Amino acid sequence: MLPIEPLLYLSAFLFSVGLIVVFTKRNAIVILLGIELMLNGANLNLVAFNRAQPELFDGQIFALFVIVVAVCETAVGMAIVLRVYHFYGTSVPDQISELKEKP
Amino acid sequence: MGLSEKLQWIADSVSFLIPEFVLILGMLILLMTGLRIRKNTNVFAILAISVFVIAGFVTVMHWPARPVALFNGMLRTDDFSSYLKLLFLIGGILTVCMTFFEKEKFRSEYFVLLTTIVAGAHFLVMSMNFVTLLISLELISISSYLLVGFGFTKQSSEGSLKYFLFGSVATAVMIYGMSLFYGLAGTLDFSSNGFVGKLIQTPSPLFFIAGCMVLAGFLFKISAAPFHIWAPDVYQSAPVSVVAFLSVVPKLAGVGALVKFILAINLFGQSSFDWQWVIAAIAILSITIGNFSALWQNDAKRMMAYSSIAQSGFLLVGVAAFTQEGLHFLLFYASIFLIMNFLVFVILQQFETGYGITAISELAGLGKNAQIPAVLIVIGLVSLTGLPPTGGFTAKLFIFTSLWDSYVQSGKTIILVLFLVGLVNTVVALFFYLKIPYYLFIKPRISDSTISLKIPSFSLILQALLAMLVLLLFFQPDLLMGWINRINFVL
Amino acid sequence: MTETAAIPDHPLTYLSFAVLLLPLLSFFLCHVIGEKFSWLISLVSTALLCLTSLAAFLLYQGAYGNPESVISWSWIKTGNHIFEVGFLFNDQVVVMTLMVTLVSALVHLYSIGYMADDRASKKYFAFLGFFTFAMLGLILSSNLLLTFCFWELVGFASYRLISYYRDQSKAASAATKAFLMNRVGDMGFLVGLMIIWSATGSLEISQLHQVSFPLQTAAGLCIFLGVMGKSAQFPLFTWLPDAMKAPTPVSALIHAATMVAAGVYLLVRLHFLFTADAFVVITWIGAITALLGALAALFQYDLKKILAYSTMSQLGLMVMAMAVSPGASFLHLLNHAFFKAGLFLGAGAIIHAMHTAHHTEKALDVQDIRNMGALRTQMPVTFFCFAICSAALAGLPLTSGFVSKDILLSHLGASVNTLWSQQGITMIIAWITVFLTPIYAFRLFWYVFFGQMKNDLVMLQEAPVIMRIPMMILALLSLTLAVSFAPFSITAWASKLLYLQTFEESTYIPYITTAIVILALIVGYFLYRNQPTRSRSRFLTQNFLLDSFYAQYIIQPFQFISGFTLSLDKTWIDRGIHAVAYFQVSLSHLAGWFDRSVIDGSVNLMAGAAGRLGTITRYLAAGKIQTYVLWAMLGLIIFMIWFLIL
Amino acid sequence: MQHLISYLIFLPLGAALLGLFVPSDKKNFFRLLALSVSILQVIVLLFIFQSYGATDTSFRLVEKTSWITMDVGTWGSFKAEYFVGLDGLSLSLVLLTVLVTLIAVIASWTIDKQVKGYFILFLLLNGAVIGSFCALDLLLFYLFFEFMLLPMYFLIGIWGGPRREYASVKFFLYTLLGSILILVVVIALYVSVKDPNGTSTNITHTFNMLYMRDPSNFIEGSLLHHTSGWILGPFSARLWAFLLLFIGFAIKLPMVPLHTWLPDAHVEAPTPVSVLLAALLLKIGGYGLLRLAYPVFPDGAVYFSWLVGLFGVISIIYGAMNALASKDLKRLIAYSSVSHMGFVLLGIASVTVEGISGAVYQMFSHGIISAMLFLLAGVISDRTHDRLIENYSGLSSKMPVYTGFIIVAFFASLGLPGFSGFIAEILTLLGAFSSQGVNNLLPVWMAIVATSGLLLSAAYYLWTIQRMFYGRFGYKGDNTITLSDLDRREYSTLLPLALLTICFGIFPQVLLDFINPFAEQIVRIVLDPDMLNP
Repeated sequence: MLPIEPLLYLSAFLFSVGLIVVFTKRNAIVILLGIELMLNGANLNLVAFNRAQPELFDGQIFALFVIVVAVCETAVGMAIVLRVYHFYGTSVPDQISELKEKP
Repeated sequence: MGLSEKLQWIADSVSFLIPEFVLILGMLILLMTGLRIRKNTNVFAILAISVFVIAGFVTVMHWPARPVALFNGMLRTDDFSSYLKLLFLIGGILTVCMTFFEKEKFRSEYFVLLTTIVAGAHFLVMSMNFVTLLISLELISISSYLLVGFGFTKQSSEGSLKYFLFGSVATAVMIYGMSLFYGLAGTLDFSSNGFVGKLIQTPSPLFFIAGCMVLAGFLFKISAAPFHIWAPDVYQSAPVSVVAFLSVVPKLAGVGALVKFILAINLFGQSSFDWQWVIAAIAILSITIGNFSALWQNDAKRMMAYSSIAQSGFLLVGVAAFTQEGLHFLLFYASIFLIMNFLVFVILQQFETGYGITAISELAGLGKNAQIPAVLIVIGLVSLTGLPPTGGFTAKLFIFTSLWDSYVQSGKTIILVLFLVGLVNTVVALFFYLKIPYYLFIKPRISDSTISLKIPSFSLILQALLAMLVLLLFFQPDLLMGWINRINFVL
Repeated sequence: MTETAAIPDHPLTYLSFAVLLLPLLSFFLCHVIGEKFSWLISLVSTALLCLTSLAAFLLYQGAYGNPESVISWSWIKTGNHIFEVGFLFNDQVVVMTLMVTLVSALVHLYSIGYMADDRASKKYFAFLGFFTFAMLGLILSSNLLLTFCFWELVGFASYRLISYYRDQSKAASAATKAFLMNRVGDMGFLVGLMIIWSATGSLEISQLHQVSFPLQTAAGLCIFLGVMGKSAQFPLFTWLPDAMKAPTPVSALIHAATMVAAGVYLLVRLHFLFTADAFVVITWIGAITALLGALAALFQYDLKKILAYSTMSQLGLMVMAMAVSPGASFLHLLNHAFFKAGLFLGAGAIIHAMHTAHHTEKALDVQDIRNMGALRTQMPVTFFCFAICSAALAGLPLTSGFVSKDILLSHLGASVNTLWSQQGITMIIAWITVFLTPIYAFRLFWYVFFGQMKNDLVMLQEAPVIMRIPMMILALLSLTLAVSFAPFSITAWASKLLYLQTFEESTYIPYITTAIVILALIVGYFLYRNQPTRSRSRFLTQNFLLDSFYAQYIIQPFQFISGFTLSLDKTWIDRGIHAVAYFQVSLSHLAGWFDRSVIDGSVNLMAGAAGRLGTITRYLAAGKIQTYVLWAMLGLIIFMIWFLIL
Repeated sequence: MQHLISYLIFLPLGAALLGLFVPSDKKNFFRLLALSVSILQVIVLLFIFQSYGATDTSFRLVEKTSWITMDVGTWGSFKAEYFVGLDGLSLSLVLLTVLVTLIAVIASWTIDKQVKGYFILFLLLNGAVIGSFCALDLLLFYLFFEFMLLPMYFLIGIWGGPRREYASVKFFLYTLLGSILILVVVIALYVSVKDPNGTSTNITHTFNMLYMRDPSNFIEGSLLHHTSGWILGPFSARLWAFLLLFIGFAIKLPMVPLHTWLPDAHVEAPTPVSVLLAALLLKIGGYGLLRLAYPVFPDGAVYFSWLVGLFGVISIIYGAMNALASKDLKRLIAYSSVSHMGFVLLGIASVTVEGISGAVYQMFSHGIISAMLFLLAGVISDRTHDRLIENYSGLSSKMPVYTGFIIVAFFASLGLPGFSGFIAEILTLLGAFSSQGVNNLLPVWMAIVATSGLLLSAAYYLWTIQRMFYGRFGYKGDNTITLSDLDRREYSTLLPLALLTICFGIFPQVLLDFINPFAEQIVRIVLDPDMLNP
């Protein structure tokens, strides 16, 4: 069976890619996807680490929970994006910046 | 163990969760009635209040709660968490009271979300396992994303979006950190001896990174630096009652959980990393950034946002002491913080709803029109600054005392720096806290449109009550401390 | 001594209280008496002062000749130190008291006439009384601290009296100048007291006999600084001529007879305190003052200023002789008090008359002796009194001035062994002064009373009787009879009372002085017989330019420095102290700047790494949520790296 | 009878509370309320004097009731008390407070803007000042100390002159900065001081100032214990503590170069408020030094005495210099206050009985005299809202009585014998001068230089009189204003002060009998050898 390291690197890669996406992509939906990527990186970690004690399933169960949580988040996120779209007519966060420090 | 025993255990555990069940039940009832009654009445508010009151009553009944591990060490009830629960419930009640004075009545979902957040806070301070930690945290977060949008205005929608994005990133980071911990310790039960023992045996820099990543989630919740930036925008956009609620309840819940987590990963002082240093540094950062950024704010709520950033810094001071007393004083500070923060927000709400004033400079000369609120808000602000004769002074005195004590014991320079920074920042804080009474009393009215409105007497009573408490807790802090001191904190 | 030690039934106590408090009473009465009875004020205060001098005479009777005695009470107790107040009696004290009360009473009497047409004479009499009180306290006090108190109070009274004509700004500035210059001296006095106190732990005059302590010379000189201020010694004398802005009777009382003499009196009292070194300085200062005063008097045309300078020079003589014979100086002090007061009262009479004559034209300076002349026909009484007094000033035989001056000179002479010693040179200066004195006395006298009648002095009439009486009494007192029955002998009874029998009677001195005086008079006659009116150099007429010196090198720098400190306060210290505030403001801006630019900057960095700088920077600006997230994460990462590297 | 001090403190506070519930249009009610409170305080004070008894160093009329007592686990327990009492120092300052407040009430009769708020704040201030003079518990003292700030801030800020906002904020920030420094020491102190009556197992951390005086009450190993080797920069912990306290109180005093809040505050504040500010609030600084800094940290006191004395001298000269140059009458008086409070520092720094008695006496007499001076300045600026000296001349012809009082006040302030200021300054100077011989703390030159302060003060006062009051009458301003002489109210405020300063100048022992024991005690404590080299 394949060693654990590649999995870890993969998860780290996923996480950072998600982060970069969050930073750079224009559209809120894409940003959500980036967040999903980060979460999946974490999930991959959990599952991989679980191989250390195969008799318990903590990691995998936690991964399941994370997925569920992610789903809830995305749902709520979609709702909010919709509302914003309703007001601003766009889902590009950069054009949504009425609230800022008054210089 | 067998399935039956597990079931038995679960059955036993349930009996310790009555307050939470009350909350969840209340939430459901609110949802139902919300479906039945479509128009916005005070019924929901009264319902919510009764739910909170019952939950609080039950919590008090269980006092003092001996530490018991529930659900196979997923949760644990103890005095510490029960005390915080009481604070959450009080916060909830005050928030609901504030909704009475909002311009238009809120729909039932508002109260549902409030109840949810309170329930989440309950679970958060009880949770001893990353899973429960995550779930309860998300329960709070997701609900509050929605709550922020409850102004149904353009701005509030933007605020909620920002809050959401920021929060979910923070959560993602936190989860990644948890996964690393799982890898390092081989268990998710961060309070168990296995967790600690394993980490002691295998020190690695990854441990520190993981710790910081998990911290990120907490810092986001308590809006401490460097995860504070969302606070001003969100506070500015959300309705005052929501702001008041968010600036207290999730914050205190986060601090409560943070304490457990930090003490866990401090590994009884055997950690190869100096977590005390980390917390102290964060506290210094938060206090300084909060106060200095608040200096040049003009929007009242935005200013209060920065002030709440600074306040979480002061809460962290209590954590940074890393002593039993520190935690006691932390609880005291938390209680005072709840009271004074709500005092200020209730009055700000009066100004916003009554006069439509959100900018501080527009308060000019209001001291004559609305005398009583003006005087009371001065008390609240003085207390936030931390001057006698207010509870805020006593609280600051206490936590700085514990800090000094831990400095004398540990002799770490960073603690001394934190001590001095904290005290000097009191002066800085005065600059912006004093701005409000300065405009209220000293600045003459600009536009002589003397709108003298009828402030609802209930609100006045509420304000007076809170102010009285603030003063009382200066003159008789032992009323509260006597109670807090009986809490002994075990990890 | 404390209350118990005070002799309650001692008659001297009551007498000295009477002497001290009667003038004070007049001070209060003058304030309480209403406008309606303002005519009463002068009479009441004069009566009270006459009573005072009566009491002083009884005191003299009682205490004179007895050994020194002290009556004192404790005033301030601090720790184990006690500052006492009380009376000290010895012959000098009682004689001085008698003199002061007598002159004061006469001046009061005179003032009734002089101030007759002054509506607001209330304050005048009040402060005359107050001054007399303070002066008597200064004389009688048994403790140096108390002496210092009265010392300052005397100055205060003189301040009030000099600035009596309040609408004249000149008078006000003169008063200020007088008080400040005296204050300079007083500071010295105070430091002297500090030295003595911290060395001996006591300020009781009676306990300071035959003590010797470190810094004694310094202490002596400090106290002498006070003397220089009070009795107008070089270089602190310039206030005295200006002080002539006061009403003339005041000049007679304060700036001729009593207050300026207080310094000399103090030297006499504390004679035992001064070391030989201190006396060297004192003698020189006295000599310089005497000479300068005489010179300045020669070239003045203002009637009162001439008298002021002559006072200064006479005081210089006394101070100069202090080293060798305090008694002689004291005797001269007494005589000087009488004849100088007489001169001033005479001058007052003349000025008064001139005033009444010149109601029409204000332009004329009624004090300028060039505007007078041949007054002997209009004012015979004044003329005679003035003549006697100025004879005494000049030191002609048959006058008291002659006697005391000769005693003084013969003491100086007795102390000289070689001419080229310090004593010798001061001796010579003394002789020069003695030679100059008759010249200016004659000059003054000649200008005022002789020569041809000036333009419109015809309707000038003699002073009223109430003003004449004091003049005559003082003139009488400046005759030899007052102090001696042997015209040409200087062993006068007045000298006995001062224990001066102890020096060998040099027979030649009186004749030399007489010769000198006569010579001087002749010189004076040939100099001034046709009353030349050209004015001399500024150096000689204006205080030897000391005033401008002070103005230029002391006052202006002070004003400059103070202005500088004020600006310092406004600009620098405020800034320095506000550094906190400024720091905070700037920091707050920094925080704002941080939120705006650093975040963007870091974003730019990231973007640069991503190679899409232009496009990203466009839409990653403040208020953008992604920026926030980026900043937070960066913060976290920076934090981690920092700590891990640490 | 045994609660006299509490009456004194809580009369005004209670009255303020009562005033809250009275409609604000009853202006005379508030005036009379404040007046009656002050009169009652005078009566209470008479009782206090009657029951004060013999003069020694013990505290009188002590009231001690437990305030906060709580057990904070292993760390020990925390104890603060309501603990008040009077000794010579407190008594003389309380006497001053009561008298000056009474005068100030009469002086503020003409305040017509927001009367309710004014008098309520006024009463609060009154109570706070008396409280801080009587408190023997550090927390209580700090409470009252801080409690003075806000009322003062509003009194200046609302009823002040044109630049009142700047002035009030400046005042507040300065004093708050000072009180933060003090707070640091307060925390450090009560953490490291234990109640000797407490058990050894459970240490009682006390705020009792009298326990803090006793070195044996410092907990072993605590930072402020003599043997703690804690060094930061040049100084040990105890020296730092003294330094912080000194700076904190010196801001209040005020000491050059921390004084710049004073002139602005005075110039802008309304007359009665600047009376209170000058007469009472400045005294808190000296009081704090004598009550807290010196007895608790004698080693610091000895170590820094030279510095303290130096700053005293600098304040004297510098303040006088600025007064000499200032054109605004009130500003001149304010700077003269700086100069005169310098004498307090000098006297305290020379740890001699004379010096300290002189310092306390100076606080008292400066209280009376400066009150008089500011009232007088107020008179002229009430007539014509113009305080520039150069605009006036020859006032004495129009306002003779006023001029009389001016002369009394100025000469009292420049230290003419017969007025209380003279006694204070002479004692201070004697103490400072003899210090070198007695305890070798201050060099001689300090006293000599300080003496020249008297000369300078004479200079600026006399020049002011000469410029404003003598010469021909003239007023460069609108001539419609008629400069009337003092009215009955102003007269009634000024006369008592004049009489007081005279009678305390002639019979100083009346007060010194109370002050001396205190001074001797302080000297004994500070120069106690085993405190010097622990």
